[in-house]
Amino acid sequence: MDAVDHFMVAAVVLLLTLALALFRAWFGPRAIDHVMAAQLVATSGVGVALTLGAARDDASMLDAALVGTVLASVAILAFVRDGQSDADEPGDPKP
Amino acid sequence: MTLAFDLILCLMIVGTAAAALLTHNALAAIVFFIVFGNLLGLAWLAMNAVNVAMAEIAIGAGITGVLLILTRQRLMALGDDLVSAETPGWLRAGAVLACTGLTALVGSAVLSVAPADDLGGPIAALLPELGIENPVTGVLLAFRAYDTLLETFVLLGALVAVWSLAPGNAWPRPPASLNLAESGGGSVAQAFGRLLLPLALVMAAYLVWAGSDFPGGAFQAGTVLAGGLIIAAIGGAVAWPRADNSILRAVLVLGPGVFLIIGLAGIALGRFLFYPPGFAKAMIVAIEYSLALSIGATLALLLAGRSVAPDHRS
Amino acid sequence: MPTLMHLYPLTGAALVGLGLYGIVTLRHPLRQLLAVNVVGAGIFLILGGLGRGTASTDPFPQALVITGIVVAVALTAFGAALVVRVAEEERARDDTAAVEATGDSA
Amino acid sequence: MTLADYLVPALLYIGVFFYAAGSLGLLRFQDAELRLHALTKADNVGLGFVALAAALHWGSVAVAFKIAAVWLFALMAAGATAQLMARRAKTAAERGTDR
Repeated sequence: MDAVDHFMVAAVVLLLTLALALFRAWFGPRAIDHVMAAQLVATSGVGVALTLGAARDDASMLDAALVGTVLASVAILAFVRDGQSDADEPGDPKP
Repeated sequence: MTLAFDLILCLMIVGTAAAALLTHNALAAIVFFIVFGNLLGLAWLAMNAVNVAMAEIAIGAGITGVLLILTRQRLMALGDDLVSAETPGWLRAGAVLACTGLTALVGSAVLSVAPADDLGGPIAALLPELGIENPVTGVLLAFRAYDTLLETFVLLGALVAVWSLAPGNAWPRPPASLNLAESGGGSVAQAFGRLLLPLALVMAAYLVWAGSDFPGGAFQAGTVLAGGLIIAAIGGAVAWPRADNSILRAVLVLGPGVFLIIGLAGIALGRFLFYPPGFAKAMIVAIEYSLALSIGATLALLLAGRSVAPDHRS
Repeated sequence: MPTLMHLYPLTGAALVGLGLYGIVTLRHPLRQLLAVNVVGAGIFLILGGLGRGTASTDPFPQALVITGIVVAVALTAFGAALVVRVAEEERARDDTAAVEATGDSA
Repeated sequence: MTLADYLVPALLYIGVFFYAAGSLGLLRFQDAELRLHALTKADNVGLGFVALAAALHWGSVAVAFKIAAVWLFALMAAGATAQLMARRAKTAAERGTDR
């Protein structure tokens, strides 16, 4: 296996770890849990973009990773901004 | 390994789309939609379409996701619990049948076409005339500039349409503030906003410049700018202007205006949107910088929403 | 003759079907807006995926897809603003009805 | 085989390991604060190792700077958003609308 293959293996494993986080995105249980899953997907997505870029020798994929990081943080800030008036999902279980 | 990657990615794309549509929890639906957008971005990367990947990650996942999150907050403040009422079983069964049939139909239509990169060669052959190397920018700003010009007007039109929803006693006051500090706390958000806005400006300027020869361009750059503006607004570093602010309006029409004027000037030299030989790159870059600025402001204001009355509960 | 090159456009076809199912079965307008975006993403994937060569993707559909993504976000933003406006009107109507019924604000 | 030929895959898989740890943490830890800690720390360490592997593989100084920018920016964003998410979780819990 040369380095390119290693990067593709890493990309596949990163995709699979990303899939694990989707359970948290589905089940919650708290509002913040859904959002944390989105953050994890964004960080893993940056990792996949880096590995794909390295495998394809395409440095412009790094720009896509950078853009993804910026926009992911915008989504998190938009979620947390309404700290006082925003109730969590009414349907959320309260253990 | 590339095949395994593509297969897993496609399965996950369909799975997250299904989850976004099937979950009963609105926030989970929005999160799955954002994840779906990010995975689509990775799919475009896998297809070596980095221009589209950037646009999808920035606009499809990023801006649309932020829009949905903010809309959810606005609806919940109005007492909407965002529960999607159950549809009757017969309707769901019928929809499953109809949509499976439609998928099969579209799928067979897809299979009847052999994927091919037919226009890649002819477009690459024309690029030296423009002096740029990114073929997608070439198509957007030169070969199909008409489409792009109209698209910028669509974006501006959407903002006008959103603004026109303001009640009479609200217009032309600014949109509701996004400032986190107004709902308690916020020094971290403030510091982050102050740090990010200049970084976003640099990144946007870089993306436009790189967009001539590498993936990037005005739309991706404008989106990063809008993201920086939203973070700065949440951190309290930027306050929304009134809708009748003349500087704001100048910024909003700058991009489409410069594009239109250069296009009309082309008529004098031959035809609409004709770039004089040797000046094509300079004009494309001028259009793209002004477009990026206008797109950034327009997207940020689309997310901010319309004017609100003074007694508005945010 | 199906090939592996058809993988992404076929995924797009599945998304079109899924999204339409969502439009039909989801009742909340915000969720319907989300479903419309899924259909759009599916169409983009078909458009771009069928322009895929061995090493690169046709720049022409790429440019069309970027245009489409921007138009989609513009329409989604307008749709979301409409949904909020309708909710405001309903809230105002409910408040007035409650005041009339009980003489008390709800 | 040079040293880099061993170093690149090694760094890469260490990074992937940290990513996997982060995902497992998000999945298995019992409350939101613990999950937040797994997510924001482990994943960014993972990204750092993957970034290092990619930079070594490319072997170009310009690209290495770009990769460093990606990682530094991710760290900065993670630091700020983790703080804000934790605070949001805390106020939501105190208000009793959540959990």
